[in-house]
Amino acid sequence: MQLNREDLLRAYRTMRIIRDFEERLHVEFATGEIPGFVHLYAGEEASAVGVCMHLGDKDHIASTHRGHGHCIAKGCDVSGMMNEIYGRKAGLCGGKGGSMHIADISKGMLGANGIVGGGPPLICGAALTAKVLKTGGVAIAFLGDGASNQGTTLESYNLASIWKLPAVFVVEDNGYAESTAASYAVAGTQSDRAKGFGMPAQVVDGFDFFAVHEAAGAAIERARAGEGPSLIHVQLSRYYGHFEGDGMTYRGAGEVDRLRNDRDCLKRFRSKVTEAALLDASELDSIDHAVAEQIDTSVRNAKSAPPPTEADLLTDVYVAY
Amino acid sequence: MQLNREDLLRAYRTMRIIRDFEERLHVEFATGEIPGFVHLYAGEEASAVGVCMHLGDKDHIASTHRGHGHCIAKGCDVSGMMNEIYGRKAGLCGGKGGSMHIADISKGMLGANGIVGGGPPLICGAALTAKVLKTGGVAIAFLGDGASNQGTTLESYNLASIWKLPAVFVVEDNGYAESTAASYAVAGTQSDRAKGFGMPAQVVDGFDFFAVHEAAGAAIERARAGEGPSLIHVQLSRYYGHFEGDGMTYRGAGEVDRLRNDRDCLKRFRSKVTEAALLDASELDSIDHAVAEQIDTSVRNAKSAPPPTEADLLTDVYVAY
Amino acid sequence: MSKKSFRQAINEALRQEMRRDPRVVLMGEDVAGGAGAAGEDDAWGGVLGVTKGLVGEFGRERVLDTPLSESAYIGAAAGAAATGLRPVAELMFVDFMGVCFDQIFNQAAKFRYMFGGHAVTPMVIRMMYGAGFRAASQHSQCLYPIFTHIPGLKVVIPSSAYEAKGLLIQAIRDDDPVIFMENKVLYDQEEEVPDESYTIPFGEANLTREGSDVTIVGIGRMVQIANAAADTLARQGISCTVIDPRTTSPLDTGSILDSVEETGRLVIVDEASPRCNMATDISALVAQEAFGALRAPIRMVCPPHVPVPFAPNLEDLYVPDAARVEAAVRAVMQHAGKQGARA
Amino acid sequence: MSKKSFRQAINEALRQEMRRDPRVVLMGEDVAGGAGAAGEDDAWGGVLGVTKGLVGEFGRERVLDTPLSESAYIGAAAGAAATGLRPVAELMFVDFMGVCFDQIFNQAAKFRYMFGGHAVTPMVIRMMYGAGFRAASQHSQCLYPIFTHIPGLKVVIPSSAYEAKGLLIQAIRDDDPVIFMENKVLYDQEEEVPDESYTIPFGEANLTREGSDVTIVGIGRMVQIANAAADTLARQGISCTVIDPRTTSPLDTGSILDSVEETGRLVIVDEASPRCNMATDISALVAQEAFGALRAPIRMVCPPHVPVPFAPNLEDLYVPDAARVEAAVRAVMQHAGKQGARA
Ligand SMILES: Cc1ncc(C[n+]2csc(CCOP(=O)(O)OP(=O)(O)O)c2C)c(N)n1
Ligand SMILES: Cc1ncc(C[n+]2csc(CCOP(=O)(O)OP(=O)(O)O)c2C)c(N)n1
Ligand SMILES: [Mg+2]
Ligand SMILES: [Mg+2]
Repeated sequence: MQLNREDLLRAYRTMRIIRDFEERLHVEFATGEIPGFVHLYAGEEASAVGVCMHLGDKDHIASTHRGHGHCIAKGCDVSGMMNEIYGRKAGLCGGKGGSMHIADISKGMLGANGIVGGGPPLICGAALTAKVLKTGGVAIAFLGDGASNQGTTLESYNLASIWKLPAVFVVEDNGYAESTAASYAVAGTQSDRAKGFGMPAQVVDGFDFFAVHEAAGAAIERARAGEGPSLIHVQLSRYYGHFEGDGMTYRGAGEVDRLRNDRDCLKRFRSKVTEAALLDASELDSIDHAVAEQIDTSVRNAKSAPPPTEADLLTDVYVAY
Repeated sequence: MQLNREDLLRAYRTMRIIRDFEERLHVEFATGEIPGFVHLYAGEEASAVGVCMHLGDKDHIASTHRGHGHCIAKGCDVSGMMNEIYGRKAGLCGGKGGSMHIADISKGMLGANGIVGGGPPLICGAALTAKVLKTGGVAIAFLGDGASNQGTTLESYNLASIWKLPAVFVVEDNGYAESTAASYAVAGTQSDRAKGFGMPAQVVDGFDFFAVHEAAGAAIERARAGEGPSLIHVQLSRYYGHFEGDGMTYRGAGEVDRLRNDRDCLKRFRSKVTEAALLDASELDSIDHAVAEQIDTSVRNAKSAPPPTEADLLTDVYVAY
Repeated sequence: MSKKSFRQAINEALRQEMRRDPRVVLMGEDVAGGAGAAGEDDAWGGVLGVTKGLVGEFGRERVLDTPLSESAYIGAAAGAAATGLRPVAELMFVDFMGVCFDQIFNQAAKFRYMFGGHAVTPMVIRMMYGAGFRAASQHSQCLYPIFTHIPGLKVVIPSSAYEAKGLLIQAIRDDDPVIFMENKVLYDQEEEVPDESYTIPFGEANLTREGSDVTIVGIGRMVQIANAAADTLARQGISCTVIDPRTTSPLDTGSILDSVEETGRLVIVDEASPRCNMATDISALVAQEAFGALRAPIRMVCPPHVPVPFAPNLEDLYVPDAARVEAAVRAVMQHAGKQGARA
Repeated sequence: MSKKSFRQAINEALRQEMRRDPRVVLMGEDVAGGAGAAGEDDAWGGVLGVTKGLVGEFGRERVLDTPLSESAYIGAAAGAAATGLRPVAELMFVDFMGVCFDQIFNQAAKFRYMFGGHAVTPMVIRMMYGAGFRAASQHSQCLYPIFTHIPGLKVVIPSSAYEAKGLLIQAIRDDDPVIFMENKVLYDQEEEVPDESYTIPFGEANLTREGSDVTIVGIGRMVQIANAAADTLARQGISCTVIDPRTTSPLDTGSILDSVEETGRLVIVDEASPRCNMATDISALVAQEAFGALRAPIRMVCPPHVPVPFAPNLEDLYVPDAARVEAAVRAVMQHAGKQGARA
C-alpha cells in the first residue's frame, strides 16, 4: 500500500493521539483518580498504527491488557475510551470494562484482554468467520513477548496454519513481561516459532512506522489472498512501567531515556516525512496542538461524567435469561 | 551406551512382553470382559524400550493414554498392570485407575494419562526435582503427534528450555490422533518446533529399536550433563485402532498389514541380531515362549482376582483430611 | 415421530439447524474424522458417532475437524460467534475443560458484560459428561456446577432423547454462550422424538411426574433415576413429584419452590461431586425461599467426595442409584417434624 | 509478636518454611522479578510484593521466575511434588486458573486416588482473589467454590494476617495439594502476628465471636464484614456467633452445625458468585443435618449473578457489605416461625 498525504497525516495523528492519551493517563493516574490497573502503550505507537492502517471495520483485531493504542488505531472513539477508563456510564463499555476490557465490536475491535494469551484463539475465530462467510476480512492478534509463551497463543499458531486462516499474529516484543526479561523467558526466536508452525515470519523495527507498515501490509495481503497466516515480530519498547505504579527498577540505567531520545517513533516519523518533504513541520505541529486539546477535553469531560446507575450492575450479562 | 548380550536379551524380552500384552488385550477386550477404554501400543514397542533402556528408577517418565508399553518398559509389574486393567484390588493402582492411569511412582513411572498433553508439564517438575536435589536423574515425556498440538506441551518445551532442565520430549508420531491425520493437524515439523523453543531435535525411525536407542542415549546423556532438554521425533505406527472398538476405516487399504510385514520392530530386531550373530534365534524363541506363558498366567489370574472392596471407594483421596 | 436414540436426536437437531441457518458451523476433534487420512472420510463423526453423516451433507467448510488444541478451537468458536457465525463446538469430554476453561469463562461468558452489552456470542459447546462407562477419573466427571457458577453461561442438561433435540435446537438459536451436556450413558437410549424441528425453552422445568408427598429434583440422567425411584415408591404409597430443571442456568426456581410449597419435602439427586454442586444450590434456594413450607430436612443424594473410580463395582457404588433415592425419600417421609432433626 | 501486614505474614511464613525445609521451592511469574533484566534483581517479589526479599536469601534455584506459561509451571509444581520437592507455586490471580486448571484438578488433585494411594503430592498454589481493586471482571473473581468442588484438593482462605501465616505454614507442611487464596484487599491490613513459626490446622473453624441469636458464617475477607455487622447488631441487642471456617475443604461441619443447634438461625456471607458457591454448600449442609434446629430461613448474602463490574460505584454495590449482612440477620430474627416463610 502506497502512503499518500492523507495517509501520512492520519498515521501521525493517530500515533500522536495514542502518545498523548497515554502520557496524560500517566499524569492523571498519579493523582489517584483513575481506578484499577492501567498499562500504558507509550513508545509502541508505530506498531498499532502501522498495522491498523491496513484495516477496515470488517477486519478484526484482538488486543491485550496494554490495549489503548490498538483501540485508538482501530478507530475506537477516544472520549468513549477515556470515559471507560474513568468508569463512566458514557464509556465505550458503559463503565463495566475499564482499561483492560475496552472493546468496540462495530469497529472490529474485539477487546483489550485481561488474560495474557486470551486474544489469539479469538482471532482464529474472527478469521474463520471471514473465511466461511467470505467477507474478505482479516483478523489480527496483537500479543506480547510474554504472551508468546502462553499455550493458547501457540495452539492458535497451529490452528490458523492448518486451516489457512486469514490471520496475522503481531508479536509486540518490548523485551519484558512485567519485570521478567524476554531474554530469560523466551527460548528460541519468534521467527523460528512461526516456522515451527508452518508460518512465514518477518522481524521489524517497531520504532519505525514505515517498517511496520510495510511488513504488516505484506502479511495482510497474504492473508486476504487466502495464503494463510503469518507472524510479525515487532521489536520495540515501552516507556512506562508494566502498569502504573511499577518503579521499573529492573530496567537498565538510562534505558528508557536513550530510547526516547534516539529511537522514538514519533520523532523518527517527523524527521523522515519532513526531510523527504512529504509533509510540513507546521502541519504536524498543528496536529500536535489539536490532539493535545482533544485529549484535554476528553479528560475534562470524563472527570465530570456520571458513573453508571445502580441498575446497570445487573444488565448486559445475557441477551436474554 | 553399548548394548551387551544382556541388554539385547532384555530389549527383546521387553518388546515381546509389550507386544503379547497388547495382542492379548485385543483378544480379551472383544469378549467384553475388560472395562473402559483401552488404547493399545502394539507396533510402537521399539520407542518405549529404546528410550527406557537408558533409565533407572531415579529417572522419571510421564506417559499417555496409550501407556502400557511405557509402563512395561519402565519396569512396572506386568501382572499388577493386568490386574489394574481388569479393575482388580491387586492392580498397581488398586483397581481405581485402570488402563488410562497405571502408575508406579517407585519405578519412576508418573502415570499413564487420560488428558492428552497432561504429561509434559509434570515432566518439567520431575526434571526440576532432579536438578534442585541433584539426583542425577532425567525426566522423559512421551507424547503423541496429537499431543504435540496441545498448549501444555508447547509451554513445557519453553519452560524446560529456559530452565535447562534434564528433560527429553519423545514425540511418538504414529500419524494419527484418533482418526485425524498428523498431516492435517500438525503444521510445520516436530523438529522445527523444537528449534522454535531453542531445543535440538532428532528424527528417528520408530520401527528400529537401535535407532531409537541411539538417539535417546544421546538426548539423555545431554540432559544428564546439564545441557538441557531436547526432542526426539519418533516416526512409527500403531497396529490397532485408536482404542479397542475403532474400525480404522480412515486408514488406507492394507496400511497396517504392510507395516506389520515389512517394518515390524520385533521382526527387524530379530533378523538384525541373528544375522549379526549377536543372539541365537533359539534364545529369542525361548523368550517368546516364556513371555507367552507369563501373559497367559497374568490374564488368567486377573480374571479370577477379587475386585476392590466397598471401603476402597472412599480411601486414597487425601493423605489426611 | 419415530423412535430415536439420544445420539440420533442430537444428530438430527444439528442437521436441521445447519440446514436452516448457514451460519451454523461445527468444530471439534474428529467431528467428521479422517481429515488428511487415506481411508474413509467422515470416518468417526465424533468419538461416539454423534455427528456422523453431517460432513457428507455440509462439507468440510462447515464441519471442521480440529487439532488437539481445545483452547484454540473453543476460543475460535467464541471469536467466530462474536463476529457473525453460530458455532457449535464439541469438547468431547467435559473432563477436558481444564485445558480451555479460560476461553469459556473469561472470554465467551464475559464479553457481553465487560463490553457493556455490545457483544453477542451465540455459541454452543457440546460435551459428554457422567460416570458409568468405566472410563475412570478423567473421563467420567459432571462438572456442570462449575459452569453453573459462572455468570454469562447458560447450562443445559437434557435427560432424554426428546429433551436433547428440543434443547439443542434452542441452544443453537440462543444468542448467549450455551454449555450443552450429554450424558454418555444415554446415547443408545431410545424414545419417541418428532421428526420436525422443535424447541424447548430454557429455564422452564419439566415435571415428569406429579405427586403430593415429596418433591424430587434430578439433574440430567438422574431424572431417570428419580423417576425409577418414584415408581417404586408409588407402589409403596408414597407419591412424588419429579422435576427435571432441564437447564441449571437459568434455573426454574419457581417450579421448584411451588412444588415444595405443596409437598413440604425435598430430595435432590445430583451425579456431580457433592461440594458446591447443584444439589447444594437447589437446597439452599429452598432453605431460603420456601423454608416455611418445609416439613423435613432436605436430603441430597450425591456421590461421595472422591474422584470417579475405575473398577466397575466401585463406580456402581459411586453413582447415585434408585435405591439411594428411595431411602432418602423414605427418610424425609419418616421425619417426625421440626424437632430433633439432626440424625 | 509484632504488628505485621497480611503481606508480611505470608512472606514470613514462606521464609521460615524455606529455611526449615530445603525441599520447599517457590515458582511463579515475577516471584523474584527482574530475571534476565539489566536492572535490579528481586525487582518485584511478586506483582504486589508478597515474595519480596526471598530470592536474596534463597537464590534463584529455589525462587524461580517462570515464563508466562501457567500450565507448564503449575504442572511442573505437581510433577516436582510427586517426585520429592515441596513447591509453592504462585498463580498470581485466581482468575488465571482457566489456562492451567487441568494440571490442578485432573493431575495434582487426582494422582493419589487414580494411583491407588501410592502418590503424595505436597504442593501449594497461592493466588489472589476477590473484588475491591477496581480490577474488573478478569481480575476480581473468587472461584474457590470451583476448587472446593474438586475431590483431592484442599482449599484455604485466611481472613487475616494471623490466620494467613499459620495456615500457610500448615499448607506447606501438608502432604496434599493445597489451594491457598489471598484476598488482595487484605494485603496492607495489619495485626499482631507471632514472630515464631506456628500452624493452624485445617478443618477447624475459628469462632471469632460467640452469640446466641444468629450464626453468621463468613468466607475469607467476609469474616471481617460479618464481624463488623455483628458489632453493629450487638449494639442493637442481637447477639451473633461469627464463624470463620478457614478452610472450605475440608470444612468444619461440626462447628457450624453445633452453632446452628444453639442459635437456630444462619446467615452465610460469601463473596463468590451466587450459584453453587460456599453459601449454598453450607446452607445445604445445615438444611440436611440441622434442620430441626432451624427457626428461620437460611439467608445467603452474596453478590448478584453477574461478572465483577469495573466502575467503582458498581463494584461497591457488587461486594457484600456489612449493611446487607445486618439486614439479613434482622430478617431472620424477625421471621415469625415456620409458617408462611416464603417472602
Ligand atoms: C494468563 C495470565 N497470566 C498472567 C497475567 C499477569 N500479567 C499481565 S500482563 C503480564 C505480562 C505480559 O507480558 P507481555 O505479553 O510481554 O506484554 P507487555 O506487558 O510487555 O505488553 C502478566 C504476567 C495475566 N494477565 N494473564
Ligand atoms: C485434552 C484432551 N483432548 C482430547 C482427548 C481425547 N483423545 C484421547 S487420545 C486422542 C488422540 C491422541 O493422539 P496422539 O497424541 O497422536 O496419541 P496416539 O493416540 O496417536 O498415541 C484424543 C483426541 C483427551 N484425552 N484429552
Ligand atoms: Mg512484553
Ligand atoms: Mg498419534
